[in-house]
Amino acid sequence: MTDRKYLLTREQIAACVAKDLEDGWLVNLGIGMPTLIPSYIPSDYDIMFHSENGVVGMGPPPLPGEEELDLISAGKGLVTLIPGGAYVNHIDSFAIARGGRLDCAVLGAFQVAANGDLCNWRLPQQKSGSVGGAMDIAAGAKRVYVMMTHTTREGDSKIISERTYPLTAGGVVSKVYTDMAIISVEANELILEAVAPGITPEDVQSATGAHLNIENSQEIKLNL
Amino acid sequence: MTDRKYLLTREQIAACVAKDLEDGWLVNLGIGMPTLIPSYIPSDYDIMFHSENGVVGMGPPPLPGEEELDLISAGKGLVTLIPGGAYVNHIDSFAIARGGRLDCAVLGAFQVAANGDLCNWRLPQQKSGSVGGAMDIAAGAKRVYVMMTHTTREGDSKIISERTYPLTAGGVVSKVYTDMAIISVEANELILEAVAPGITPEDVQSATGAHLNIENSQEIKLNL
Amino acid sequence: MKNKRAQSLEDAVKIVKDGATVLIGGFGPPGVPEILIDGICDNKIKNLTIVTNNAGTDRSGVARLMDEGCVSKLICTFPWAKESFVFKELYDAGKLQLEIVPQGTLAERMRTAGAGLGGFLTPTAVGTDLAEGKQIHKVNGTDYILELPLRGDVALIKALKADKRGNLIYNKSARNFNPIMAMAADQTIVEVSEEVEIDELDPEVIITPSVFVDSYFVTGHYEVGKGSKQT
Amino acid sequence: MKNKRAQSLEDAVKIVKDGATVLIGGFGPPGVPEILIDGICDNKIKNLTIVTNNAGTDRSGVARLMDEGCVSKLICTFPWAKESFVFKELYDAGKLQLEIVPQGTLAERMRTAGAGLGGFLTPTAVGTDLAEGKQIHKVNGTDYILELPLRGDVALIKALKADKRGNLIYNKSARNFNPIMAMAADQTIVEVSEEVEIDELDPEVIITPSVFVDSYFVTGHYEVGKGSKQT
Repeated sequence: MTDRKYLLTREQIAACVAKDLEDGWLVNLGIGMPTLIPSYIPSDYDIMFHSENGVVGMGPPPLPGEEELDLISAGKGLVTLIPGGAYVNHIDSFAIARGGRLDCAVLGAFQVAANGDLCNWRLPQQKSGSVGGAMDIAAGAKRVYVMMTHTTREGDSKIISERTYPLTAGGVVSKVYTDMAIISVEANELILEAVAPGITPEDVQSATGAHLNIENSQEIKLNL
Repeated sequence: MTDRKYLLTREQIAACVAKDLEDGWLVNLGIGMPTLIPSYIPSDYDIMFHSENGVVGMGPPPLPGEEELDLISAGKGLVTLIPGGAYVNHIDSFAIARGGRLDCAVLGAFQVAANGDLCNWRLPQQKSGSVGGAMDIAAGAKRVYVMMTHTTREGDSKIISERTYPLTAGGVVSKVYTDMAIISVEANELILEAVAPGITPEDVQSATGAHLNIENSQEIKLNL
Repeated sequence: MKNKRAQSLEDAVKIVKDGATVLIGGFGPPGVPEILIDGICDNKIKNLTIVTNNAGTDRSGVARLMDEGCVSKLICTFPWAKESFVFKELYDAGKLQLEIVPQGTLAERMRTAGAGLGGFLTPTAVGTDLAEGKQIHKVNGTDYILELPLRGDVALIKALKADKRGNLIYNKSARNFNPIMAMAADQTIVEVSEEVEIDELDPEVIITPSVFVDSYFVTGHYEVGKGSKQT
Repeated sequence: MKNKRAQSLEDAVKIVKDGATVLIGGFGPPGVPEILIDGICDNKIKNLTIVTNNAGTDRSGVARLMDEGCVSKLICTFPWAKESFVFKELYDAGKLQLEIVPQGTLAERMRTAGAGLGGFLTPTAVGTDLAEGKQIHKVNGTDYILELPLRGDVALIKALKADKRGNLIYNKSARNFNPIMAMAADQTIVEVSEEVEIDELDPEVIITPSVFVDSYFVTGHYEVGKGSKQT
C-alpha cells in the first residue's frame, strides 16, 4: 500500500476538482467531500451551484447571526443564496438535474468501473440504501466527476474493470479525482491524467483494479 | 320543425346552466355560448372560473379605462382577475384541467351521443380542426356539461344514438342544455329533465336522434 | 366563499384515517408540517403509508409519527441518516416496510398523479436495483423506465402564508416538495404561520393556487422543524 | 458573470438558422415575442418548424413569420381563427404543413423534453383522430396515449423583466407557455421590456430561473401584440 504521507488531503482533491470547473458552469455537488470544492473556485469565476432541494445559486454557509433555518443544502447544512439565485420546487429542481442543465455534477462514490459505471448509493451488504437525488443527477448531468479516496479502508481499489456494487447510473462518469490521481474515463480506456507528488504512475496502477493508460501522466501541481 | 318562437335564447340557456352550477365550484367555460353563463350566477355564490391560458379566478370584462391587454380569456377577450385569483403557467393550468380539479366544464358541441361522447373540435368535412384545450378539459373535468342549439341550421339533431363526427372525448358528457330542453346522460339512457315552455316532451323527442326517457320531464322555469 | 381555515388542530387533521396514504412535505427540517403531524399522533392513527423525502429527524415530525406507531410503510428517498435513528430502530425490528424511490422520480410520480397523467418514462435508475419489476420502454434507441402515478389520500404540507381563499407562498428551501404534494392528494391540508387578507398576496407570486388547498391550519408563528441544525 | 444581454436585435436572433425547430411563446397576443420574430423575418430565415399555440394574429408576430415565407411547418393547437387568415391562405395553398396537438399535451411534451424524460401517458385524445399512429398503454384498466418529448433548437419567449443574471418574471396571462418553452430548447432567447439589477427580483417570485435563459434582448418598452383586441 502506498505511503499515506503522499496521499492528497480531501482539501487538495477538492482543489484539483475546482481547477477543472469552468467559468459560467452550473454545478451540483454531492454531499460529503464535494462540499469542500467551493472554497477553491477562483474568486473571479461565476460558477452557480444547484442544490437538489430547490436552491439555484447556493452560496456559502451563513455568517453568524445571519442563519436562515429554512435555507439548507442537500446535505442539510445551513447555506445562503447568491445574488441572482432563485428558489424552485422539487419538480423544477429535478427538471434542471435530469434535463441536461447541469454542466457538471461532482459526486462521491463507492466504486467507479472502467466503463464509467457509478456506484454510490448502496453497499452490497446493506439491506437498503439512501438514493436521494443521486440517480437523477447522475443520469442527467452533462458531466459526472467523481471525488473519492482511491481505495477502501481495507485497501481495495474503488476503480475497477467491472463494478461489483449496486449501480447508480451506467456509463456516466467522465473523470475521477482521488487522493492518488486524476483519471479520465474514455470510451475504451482509463487515462491516467495526473498523479499526486511522490507517487508514481506505477503506484497508481498497482492500486487500481483496472488497466490504466499511464503514458502521458503529469504530476499534480499543488498550491496548498 | 319546432316553432322558433318557443326556443330558448342563448341567454336563457345560459341561465339554465348557471342554475345548476354549485356554490364553491371551479368551472371552465368553453368559448362561445358558455361565456354568457357568469352573468346568471347568483351574486352570493363563489364560483371560480378557470381559463386554460393560466388564469385561475377569471373575472368579468374590465371596466373602460381598466383594460389590461395581457389579461385575456381562452376566447381572447379582455377579462379581469378576481381577488384571490392567481396566474399559473400552461403546465399547471392543464394539471388543473386534466387532474380532476375542475368541478365542471361547460363546452359547446357539434354532437353529443347517447353514451356521452362529445364532438366539438372538427366537422367531418373539414381537413383539420382547432382543438385548443378541449380534449384535455373534456377528459379531465369531473363533469362535462354541453350547451348548444338542439339542432343544426339544417334541422339535424345534435343529440344522436351514435356520433358521426370526429370525437373530442369519449363518454364524458353528463348533461346537455339546448334551446329546447335539458337532458341528462345516464349510463343506459338519455333522461329528458326539462323542456322549454311551449314545447312538449314529444317535440323534443322528435327533434332528437336518440331515444329519450321523457317520463318525468318538467317545464323549464324562466326568470328572464 | 368557502372558509378553509380549520378551527382547531384536531379539526384540521380529522380526515386522516387509519390506513391512509399521506404525502408529507419537507426536505430535511424545512417545510415539514410538524404541528399537523403532532395532531395525527395525538389522534393515534394507525397503519399509515407515508410518502416523504427523509425518514424523520431526531424524535420530532415524521420521526415522532413512526415512533408512536402510526406508520406501517415509508416511501422515501433517503432513509439512512444519523438523525433518522427512530426509523432505523423500527426498520431493523421489522416493524416498518420501506420503499426507496429516486428523488426526481418521487416528485414526478406525485406530479403525474396531480396532473391526471397515467405515467412517465424516465432515464433515472435504468439498469439499477430500483428498476426491478418495472417496464422498460425504448424511445429513439434509449431505455426508459415507465413510472406510475403516486397519489395521496391526504397531503400534509407547510407554507409561510395563506390568504383567505387558500393561496399559498413558501419560505426559501422549505418550498421543496410542498407545492407538488398539494396537487397530488384527494385532500390537501396546510400548516401556515399566518393568514392574510384575500388581496395581500400578489397573484404573480402565488406558488400554490387556492384550488389545490382544501383546508389550512394557522399556527400563529413560523417555526422550522425542531431537528434543524445550525451547522 | 456571463453577460446574456444581446447588444442588438440582429445579435439576439442570429442563432436561429434555416430549418430550425423554434418554440414561440404566447396564447393569443399576450406573451408573443413579436420583436424577436421581426428580427427573424428581417434575416429571411427559411424552412422553420414553429411550435406555438395559435396560428398568428392579423399580419404581425407568427402571422408575419408565415407571411414572409419563413415557415414550412406549424405545430399548434388552434389554427382556425378569424384573425389567423394568413395561415389559412398558406395552408389552403398547400404551402404549410400543419400538426394539431391538444393544448395540454403540447405543453406537457415540451416540459417532458425540458425535464429529460422520455415520454408520458395521457388520457387526452384517447379514441380520437389525434391518437392515430400513437401507442396506447393500459394502466390500471384505463387507456392512455404515449406522447413523446418535443424539443426546440431555439425558444423565443417574452417576459416582463430580466435581471442581469437572466432570471425572469412575466405579466398576467402573458406567462402561458413561456416558462415551459424556456426549459425545452437548446437555446432560449427572451424579449424583455426591462433589465433590472441582479438583486431587484425577489428570489421567491422568479418564475424562470436564469439557468434556462441563454440571452435576452431588452426592448425598453412593454408592448402587447399588435393584434390585441379591446373586447
